[in-house]
Amino acid sequence: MIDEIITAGIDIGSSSAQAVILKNNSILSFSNMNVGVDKKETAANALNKALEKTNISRDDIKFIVGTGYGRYQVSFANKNVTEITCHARGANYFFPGARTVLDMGGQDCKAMNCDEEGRVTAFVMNEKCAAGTGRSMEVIARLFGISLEDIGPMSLEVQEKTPQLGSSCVVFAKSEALRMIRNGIPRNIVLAAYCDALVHRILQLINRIEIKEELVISGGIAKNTGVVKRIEKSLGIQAHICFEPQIVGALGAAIIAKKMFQENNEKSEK
Amino acid sequence: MLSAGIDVGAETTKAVVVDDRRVLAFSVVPSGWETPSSVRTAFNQALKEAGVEEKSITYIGTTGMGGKNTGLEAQYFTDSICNAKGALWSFPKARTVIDIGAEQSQAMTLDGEGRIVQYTRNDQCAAGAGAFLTEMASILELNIGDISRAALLSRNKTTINSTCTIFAESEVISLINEGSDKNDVARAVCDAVALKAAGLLQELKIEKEIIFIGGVAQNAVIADSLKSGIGQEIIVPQEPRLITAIGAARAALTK
Amino acid sequence: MNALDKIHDIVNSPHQFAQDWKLKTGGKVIGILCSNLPEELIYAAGILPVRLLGANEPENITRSYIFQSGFCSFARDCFAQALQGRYKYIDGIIFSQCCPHAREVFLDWKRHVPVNYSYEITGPMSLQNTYAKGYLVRELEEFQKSLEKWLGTQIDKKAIDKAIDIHNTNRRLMAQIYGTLKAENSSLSEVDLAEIALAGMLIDRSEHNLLLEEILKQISKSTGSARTGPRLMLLGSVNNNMELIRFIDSLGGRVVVDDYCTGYRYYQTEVVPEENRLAAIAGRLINKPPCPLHDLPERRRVSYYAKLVEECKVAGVIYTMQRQCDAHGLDYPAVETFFKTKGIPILKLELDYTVPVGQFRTRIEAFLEMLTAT
Amino acid sequence: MTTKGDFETRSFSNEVWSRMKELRRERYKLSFEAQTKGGLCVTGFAWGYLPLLAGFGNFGNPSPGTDFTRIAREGAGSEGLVKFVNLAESRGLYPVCGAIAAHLGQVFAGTSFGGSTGNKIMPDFVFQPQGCHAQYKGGQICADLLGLPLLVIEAPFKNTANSRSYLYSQLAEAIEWIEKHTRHKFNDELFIEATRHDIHSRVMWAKICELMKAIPAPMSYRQAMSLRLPLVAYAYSKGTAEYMEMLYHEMQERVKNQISGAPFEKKRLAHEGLHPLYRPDLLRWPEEYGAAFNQGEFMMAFGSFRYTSDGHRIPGQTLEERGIELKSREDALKALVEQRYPLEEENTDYDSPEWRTLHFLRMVEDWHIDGVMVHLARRCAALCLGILTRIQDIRQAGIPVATYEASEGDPKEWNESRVREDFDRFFDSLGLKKIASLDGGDSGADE
Repeated sequence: MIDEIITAGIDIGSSSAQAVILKNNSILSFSNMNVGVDKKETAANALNKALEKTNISRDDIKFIVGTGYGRYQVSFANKNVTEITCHARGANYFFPGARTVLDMGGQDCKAMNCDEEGRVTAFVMNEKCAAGTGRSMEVIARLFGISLEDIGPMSLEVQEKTPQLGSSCVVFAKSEALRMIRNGIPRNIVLAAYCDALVHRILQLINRIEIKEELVISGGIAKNTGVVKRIEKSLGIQAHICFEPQIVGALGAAIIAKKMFQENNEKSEK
Repeated sequence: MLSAGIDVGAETTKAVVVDDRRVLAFSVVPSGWETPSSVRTAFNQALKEAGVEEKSITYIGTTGMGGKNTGLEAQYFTDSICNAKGALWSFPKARTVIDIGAEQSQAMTLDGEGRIVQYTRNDQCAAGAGAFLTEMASILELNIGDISRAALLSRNKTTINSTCTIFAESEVISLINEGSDKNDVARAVCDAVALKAAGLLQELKIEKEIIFIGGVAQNAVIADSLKSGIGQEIIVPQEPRLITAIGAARAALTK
Repeated sequence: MNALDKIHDIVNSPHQFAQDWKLKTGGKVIGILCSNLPEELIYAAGILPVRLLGANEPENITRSYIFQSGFCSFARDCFAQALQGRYKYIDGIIFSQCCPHAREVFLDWKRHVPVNYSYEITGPMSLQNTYAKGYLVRELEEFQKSLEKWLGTQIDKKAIDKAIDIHNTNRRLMAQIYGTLKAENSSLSEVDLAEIALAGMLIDRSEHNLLLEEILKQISKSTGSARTGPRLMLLGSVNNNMELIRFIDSLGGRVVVDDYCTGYRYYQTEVVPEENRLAAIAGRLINKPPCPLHDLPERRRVSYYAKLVEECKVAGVIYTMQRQCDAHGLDYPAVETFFKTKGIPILKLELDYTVPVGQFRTRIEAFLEMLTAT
Repeated sequence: MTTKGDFETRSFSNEVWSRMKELRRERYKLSFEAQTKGGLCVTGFAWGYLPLLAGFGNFGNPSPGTDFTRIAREGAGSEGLVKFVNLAESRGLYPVCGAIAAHLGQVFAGTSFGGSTGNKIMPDFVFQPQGCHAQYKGGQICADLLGLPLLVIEAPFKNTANSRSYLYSQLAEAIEWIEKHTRHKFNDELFIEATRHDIHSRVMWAKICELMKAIPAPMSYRQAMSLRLPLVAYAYSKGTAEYMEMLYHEMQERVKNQISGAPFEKKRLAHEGLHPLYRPDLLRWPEEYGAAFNQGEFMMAFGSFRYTSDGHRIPGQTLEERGIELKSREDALKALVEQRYPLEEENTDYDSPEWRTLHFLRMVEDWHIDGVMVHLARRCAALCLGILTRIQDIRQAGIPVATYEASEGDPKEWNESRVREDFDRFFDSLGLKKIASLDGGDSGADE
């Protein structure tokens, strides 16, 4: 058994990428950046950015796990693990009591149950035509020229019942928003409508697994208070959100990297 | 006598000024979220182009998804009617019209008077619509205009299996990662749209001449692939985006 | 050329065998649209029955104007083959009571791709019905008459007995083949297995038997390297997509058994000979494991699954559902509950014409990670 | 409607409306009280062969979810209905038939069978005659959820002697099954009565539909949907049989006096497929353009029709008209079976695309239809079968046809602006101009 193990996890999502460097059980450093054209390059950059903040070198890292939708682009990773497994593990690191984890990426939304060690016991992902729902937020934000973070507060100003969106494809999100605006519906209500629609789909999804406390929300969506508050309200559960919800996946990957490294050693020692 | 037609689409707003014989001027502006203002901009631009006063316009026809509240003193017509009238006015022998816009794809056959004989349109799925093309272009880091140019350079045939925009996306990405040539993928994207359009046409008993209009018709590769798809000649107007607006102008006039 | 390669070729050019067979024998080929058919009877008439399948090509090739968007992707794909003239060689088409989408294919086929013989056996819906067998027997009598009229010959008892024997042997051999996958070190891969099963629906059963015997001989000699990875059961809608199994395999899963009507279920249950041959054949159709549409009022599928799980030490289940397959869609809650109570995780995938790799990868990988407690 | 119409419209008489509402109330009360009065309570999707149950005396027949009519009242996008559909989907029922999902969602939620009103009832068993395959499996899921025995009756497509005897023996067996499972006694007299009424009500509805050939048509499609209600699950009652007579005579009166269901008939349209049940007002949209829906397969549903050899649809005959007197249980069973498999149509494959098309074209002819609007119900496997092929044929026959997309039961599939666009385009292409807008959506139902 080696006393000091340094591992790293790299999470390449559809829009953002993160790296976490883990020393034994403490986060040495992390990085969070936008995904560039070349995902392989992005992966390297993410790791380097994280390394810069430390006094260790690339070679000190014993094992690297790549995760996320672009995990196969982390060419230098020793192994790839899905974001589902990683988010559960990462959530468990911050909140050992976590039994339900919700993660929403640009393409897919996932909900999972996990045990006291952060192992996934059940999970669900969105149905075909609900894909990309997360991205509708970005679409709308771009349309209105506001940042994702602004959506929450603006949408929460709205008290009245919001108009219901058709269940049509996210590709129509923009024009549906335009339709509403053209019918004289104020922006914050449109935003609220989109938050409602998104939460609606999240709830449908999360209802297909057991909703066991504690609930952790990770990924970019956790930064959208408009969505988080609504989920908490309709579930009647307080959600945990760590200081940087976007690194949860990368962190989980780093933790799994450590486990895998140890297992490999045990094997080789035999 | 002068008339104007304004087509407020999902992506762009088009305005034309026509007299009894020809299109005097046109303009295309992005559809903002205040329809009246984007309509106003488009209209003014067209007027300026034509060098005519607004008051000399006798009739204004509007159409398209935002055509009902343009803030103008105008008559509204459904896009199908406008497509028919616009196509027939521009091409007197037109008997079939296929229109692929940002979101709507529709096909129709006409009689000599421009009355719609058969009509059909796409179902509630983005596949095959302009929006699909736009999404794919952005993944390929091409602007929508360049996608056909890229497709023309394609050497090897490849296909996109999923027509669901979102999943086609991940498919395109994996194709690229597996080292497929960008141009080939661009070609595959165009073919996918064309095949969808061909399917639409097959629903009707189509007759010559077949006019291909709407934003997507600007893509030469799609037009070409559609041609071979249905095994018939198709005509693409110089400015396929304008036909609907022209139809609106004509509809207003002939009322 | 060894048997497995032959199987491989058959599956990869599914129309070849039947076409050659026609040239060689001058016999008639009939396309069948469901697994619940009296194949013994068809075979006894000297006809080669082939299962009509899709090619898992992009959906665009199916002309949209015949089936609307919400239509079963398999049925659509299957019909697309006909529209493209790939089934020119079939002389007739036979359908028996199953899902309405398959039935629509049958009806539209006759219309858009004329064949010179077609017949619909409206078998019973609820196979548990007291009168189901009697009703089916009478339907089969009608069917036999119609076949004989078309062929202008009688189908004699001896021929039927021979057909029954060939098919029963075939089922017995298939059971053995599937049995080998219970072993950790079977030299057969799940892809081999799936192809072997599929091939049987495309070629003469007696020839299939020869191939099976040869394969069994081979694997009894050689044992493959012990394989790890979770043992999976595939079930759900009709599915002849080898790509899916290959994909699961490439991600480290092991499909040890399936319940597809294009797979193991097709080979379930032997015909128990009776004096009335048609009653014997009907008996099998009534008693074989049902598809969801036939599985009522009682739910008998689940007890059949319990048996498979037991025999094959299944660790996880992947439920593949063709888009818009109400039959399997409506049965899912019951099946899900059953496996959950047994503590066996189940993953539901919405199949389309092709395996949407991008869409499935994360789901399947995560499922495997869960089963291996990564 | 504000503008004056081409035709005089008048509401149906109070007698008719109040009788209809009475029957509806009566049936509704039965659903909740039959059990307490020692009767059976039975549920399930589809409403065939109910006279059989009537043979056990007054029985309750609540639908697994709320009735379709309730779904109608819930309205599109209404919190309630969407919640139910979502609940069903969250239990893994996706993507399946929207209406079934909407119904089962309520069973999941425990709001059906009076669960919402507090006085919850538990049916004795699920009676599931073969409707579409979704209803068939839906009945089974319902039985699972409620832990009730399930009784299925199937009726194969083919009209053959074999099908007849198959159905006959199932129905006969069903009587014993019910007696065994519920310990209720079967009464032949009651059964015979109910059978007579059932057949009578359905024949009368067929005759009423036939009166719709008149120009102007004496009833609007929307009115028909309301006035037909008692037929859906209560056709076997004496009350309904008499009510149908009453309605028929009033229809005759209206035809004589040129009273129209809609103010204009510039175009007489057919509506194909089951309309979105949560938006019945859609059936009146044509009126804004001076047109009216007149016919459709769903309008004819529940009626007892026969087909002539050249494809025309004509009303069947009542037992009296056929000079048949039901003397025994066997006679009644036979009569029920022959309702499903008319002897004169034995061995004709009326389910084939060719016949389906011919029947449709004949309807267009006989009812003077100028255009057809088709509902392509998303996720509905049954109603849409063959519809596109049929649309082809209708086009080939030179009849204007258009489609709109929604779902009969799932409001989430409803996109008002899109559907409106589809209707407007269609009216436009028919050369119709908007002349009025409906005052208060669905008032035409006169309910």
